[in-house]
Amino acid sequence: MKRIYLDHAATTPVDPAVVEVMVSSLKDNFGNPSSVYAEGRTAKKSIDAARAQVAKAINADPREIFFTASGSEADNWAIKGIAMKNQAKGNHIITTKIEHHAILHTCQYLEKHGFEVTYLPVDKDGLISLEDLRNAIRKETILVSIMFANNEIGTIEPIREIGKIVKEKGIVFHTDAVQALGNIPIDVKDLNVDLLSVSAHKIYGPKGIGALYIRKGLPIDNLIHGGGQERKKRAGTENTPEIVAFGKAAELATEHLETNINHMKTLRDQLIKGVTERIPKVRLNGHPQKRLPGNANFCFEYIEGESILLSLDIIGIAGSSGSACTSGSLDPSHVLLAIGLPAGMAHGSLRLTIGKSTTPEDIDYVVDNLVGIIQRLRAMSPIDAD
Amino acid sequence: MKRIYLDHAATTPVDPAVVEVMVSSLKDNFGNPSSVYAEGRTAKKSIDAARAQVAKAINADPREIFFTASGSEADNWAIKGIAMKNQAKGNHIITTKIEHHAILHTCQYLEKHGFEVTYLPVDKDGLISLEDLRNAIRKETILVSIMFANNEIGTIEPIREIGKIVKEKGIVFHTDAVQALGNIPIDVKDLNVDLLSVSAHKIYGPKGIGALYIRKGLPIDNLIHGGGQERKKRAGTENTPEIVAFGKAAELATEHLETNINHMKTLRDQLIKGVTERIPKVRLNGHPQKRLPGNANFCFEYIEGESILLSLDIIGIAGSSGSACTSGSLDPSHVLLAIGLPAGMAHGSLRLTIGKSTTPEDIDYVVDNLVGIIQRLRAMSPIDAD
Amino acid sequence: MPSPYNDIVLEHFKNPRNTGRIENPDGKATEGSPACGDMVSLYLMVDPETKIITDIKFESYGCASNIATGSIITELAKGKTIEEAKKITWKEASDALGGLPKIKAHCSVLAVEVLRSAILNYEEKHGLITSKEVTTEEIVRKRLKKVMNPIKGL
Ligand SMILES: Cc1ncc(COP(=O)(O)O)c(C=O)c1O
Ligand SMILES: Cc1ncc(COP(=O)(O)O)c(C=O)c1O
Ligand code: FES
Ligand code: FES
Repeated sequence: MKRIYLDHAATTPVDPAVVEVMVSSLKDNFGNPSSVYAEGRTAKKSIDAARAQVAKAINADPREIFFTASGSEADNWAIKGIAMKNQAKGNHIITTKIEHHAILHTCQYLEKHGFEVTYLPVDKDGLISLEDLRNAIRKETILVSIMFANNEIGTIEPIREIGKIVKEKGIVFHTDAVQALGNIPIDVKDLNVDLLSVSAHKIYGPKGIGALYIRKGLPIDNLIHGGGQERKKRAGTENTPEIVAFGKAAELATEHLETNINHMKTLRDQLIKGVTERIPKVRLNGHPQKRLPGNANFCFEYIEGESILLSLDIIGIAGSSGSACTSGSLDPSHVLLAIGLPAGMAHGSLRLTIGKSTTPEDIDYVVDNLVGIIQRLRAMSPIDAD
Repeated sequence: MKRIYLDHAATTPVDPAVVEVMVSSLKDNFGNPSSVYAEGRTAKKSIDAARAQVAKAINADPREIFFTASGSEADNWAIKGIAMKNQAKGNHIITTKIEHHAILHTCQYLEKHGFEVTYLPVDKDGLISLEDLRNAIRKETILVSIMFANNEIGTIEPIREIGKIVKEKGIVFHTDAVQALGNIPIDVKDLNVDLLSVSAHKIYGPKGIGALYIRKGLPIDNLIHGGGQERKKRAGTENTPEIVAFGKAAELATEHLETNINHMKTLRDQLIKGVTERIPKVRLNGHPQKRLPGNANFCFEYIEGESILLSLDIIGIAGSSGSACTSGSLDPSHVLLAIGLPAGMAHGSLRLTIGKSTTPEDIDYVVDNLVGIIQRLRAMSPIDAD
Repeated sequence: MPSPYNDIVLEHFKNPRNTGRIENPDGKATEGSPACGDMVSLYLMVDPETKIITDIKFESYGCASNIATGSIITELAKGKTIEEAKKITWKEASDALGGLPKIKAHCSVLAVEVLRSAILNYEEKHGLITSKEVTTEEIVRKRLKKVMNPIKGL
């Protein structure tokens, strides 16, 4: 059965060109990059090239890019590294209610260890208010962490404006740009950010490799202590094949950014139009305009997300749901709750995220089938549709 | 030029069979293992299989294996996770002077945050004394971390005996087994260890993937917070291809353990015999018997390690040195200092570590050439050879 | 850094010029770097009339760039008057090698220091220094400090 993959926000297939550089590094470039002999030097060189590619994707200096094993590690490092470094200055952190768990759970952990955290609310479209941000800043505030774009509902936050406010107060500003990379132009020089997290597997690179941008000169504690790798900031023998692969993926993402964005936007709008026109009682979650080019997130009244997902999976369509029923938690999505959906609705979301190889026919197929699936599930629902 | 790689303790080439499973996972198994649809389920399944393979290599239950991005991350997690979890109980940690930097620098970091650390000395062969250990234990001691085998001089510590002492006192025991895996039989059930770190790239697996064994039921804080991966203990989208590759490497290591050990031991002894018989004023570092099967570590009087390394590199031989001259630090090796070498000597070490594809001819070639290199360098040395 | 060392450095490492010892030298000195524990010795022959360095040799207990900078410094100094040779800087030595890795800058400082010390030793022995400055511990420390930290931040 042909499968249609519409969960690019969860992870992306690895680009064949990326697989190629990765495999060749895996086979022929196994030296320890910290070693002085030939094998080590070759590895070191390929890492430097990849660092430059990733730097270019966000307009940073290569010396500001530090490879990590994931977006989650980059997030943990940014939050804990700044918190621990600035403990003497203050103990207050500002973030939002709609961050990825890598940020939220890290903040909650710090709350157990003497830090105070303000979780900014968002409006019904998922945007934070700059006014709220200004009011939340205290003299003990040492860090503001606000995501670039939300992974569930796709809303894009006003990062430049946030950066300006935070910078004026002399506070460190981190943004989780894991969903933004490859989907929105990113220019760290323009954005007033001090720290920015990215992850390769969202841009057709492999899983298990990410990076933290650290503005030159910013003091931050290490998260992983040990050897002198990554200019003494992140220990562990360098993951050469994945670093090289991330570099290639970043290069491709930069090169094709505009084409990809236009492609995704067209299909996303086709999908949103099809679903909202042909299915009644559906709600589009997230900001109508300020949203990721590939993200569509719907709530279908009276039915539950997991049932939709499974129905789609059976006919070959991979999507995802705010309801984390099967992934170990029964809580409704914290993001959907934050935009004001009642808990009932927050269980019923469907997220479809488009990628560079999605076709208009894929979208037609999905819409056609979704109409029937929703009808069938609603017919079974005890909740009255009137 | 043919190259002879004798730095297997730094990293190993990836086994072709491992490359194969990794590439196929990379190409055909990109789903997010936490997703409910088919792609996700396939990925999840392959991860479970790999977890069982790694578990088997150390006789653990698969549910006791938690994948990390490196041996360094596993070390950091063990130390910080136990320290933070048990802060209320006590603030004292015992380790040794010869640990890998992933342990030492983590402990030093904790010292800045209210913990006290005892660094046990070692004797001239690199062994700790059980008596010292017993004397170091206090009522505030919450963790003992002692490496299984040393990465520089190859000395193997009496882990079972240490475990027994530590267990009697009800203290948590961690061992860094990164150098031990694939080189010494490991049975966590027999060893009385609570936590054990391993890394794939030392056993012909890829870089950037490791694991922490956590004894069932042992309370430990997370190091990387976020999503619910690894049974909520270690966040970050699972690195499926590398996990699968680690599984395969662990399987091969388990299967061929005895053959590999015998092969390495034979060549190591050939190397040690050749060098010590044909080159005057040479010292073998590390324990003469209780040492890793592939490890040979020498000090040549009157000459410096980097010059030997570079001379070897020029004729196609890759080795390593306790002198970290070019790797960003000028300090003499902390391990060589700990076994009592004067700082001058501690600069002059040469570590050659044998792997499964090393041949007797390789060893002959190395010994023959080393004789000349040492002669030439000694002729240039201002230090009088009398 | 593609390789820690460029081809010029490697060439001087493989085929160091002027290695060895001069018996009964006009001037000689040994310097060590506390940064890394390496050592280098240098021997001079000087023409009493012209003050030109006519022969120069060095010995090294050190890293590859210690050997290479020892080699280049002897090449740079040979044929120069002692006054000219005193003016050779670590930067010139490093540049003559096409540059050294940052962490290796002190190796060229060490080479320059040993040359200057050997010249000083010659001048002392030949009564060219009237008021000999007593080498106090402070002076040694000051000299060593430079060796450790030529361009800041080793
Ligand atoms: C004893 C020991 N511990 C820890 C490590 C770190 O492992 P990794 O390189 O996977 O971070 C190494 C090797 O580098 C090691 O030899
Ligand atoms: C917004 C956001 N932050 C962080 C992450 C974590 O990235 P990784 O899976 O590389 O740990 C993700 C994706 O999983 C994400 O969407
Ligand atoms: S009835 Fe199954 S998750 Fe609620
Ligand atoms: S590292 Fe010491 S002289 Fe080069």
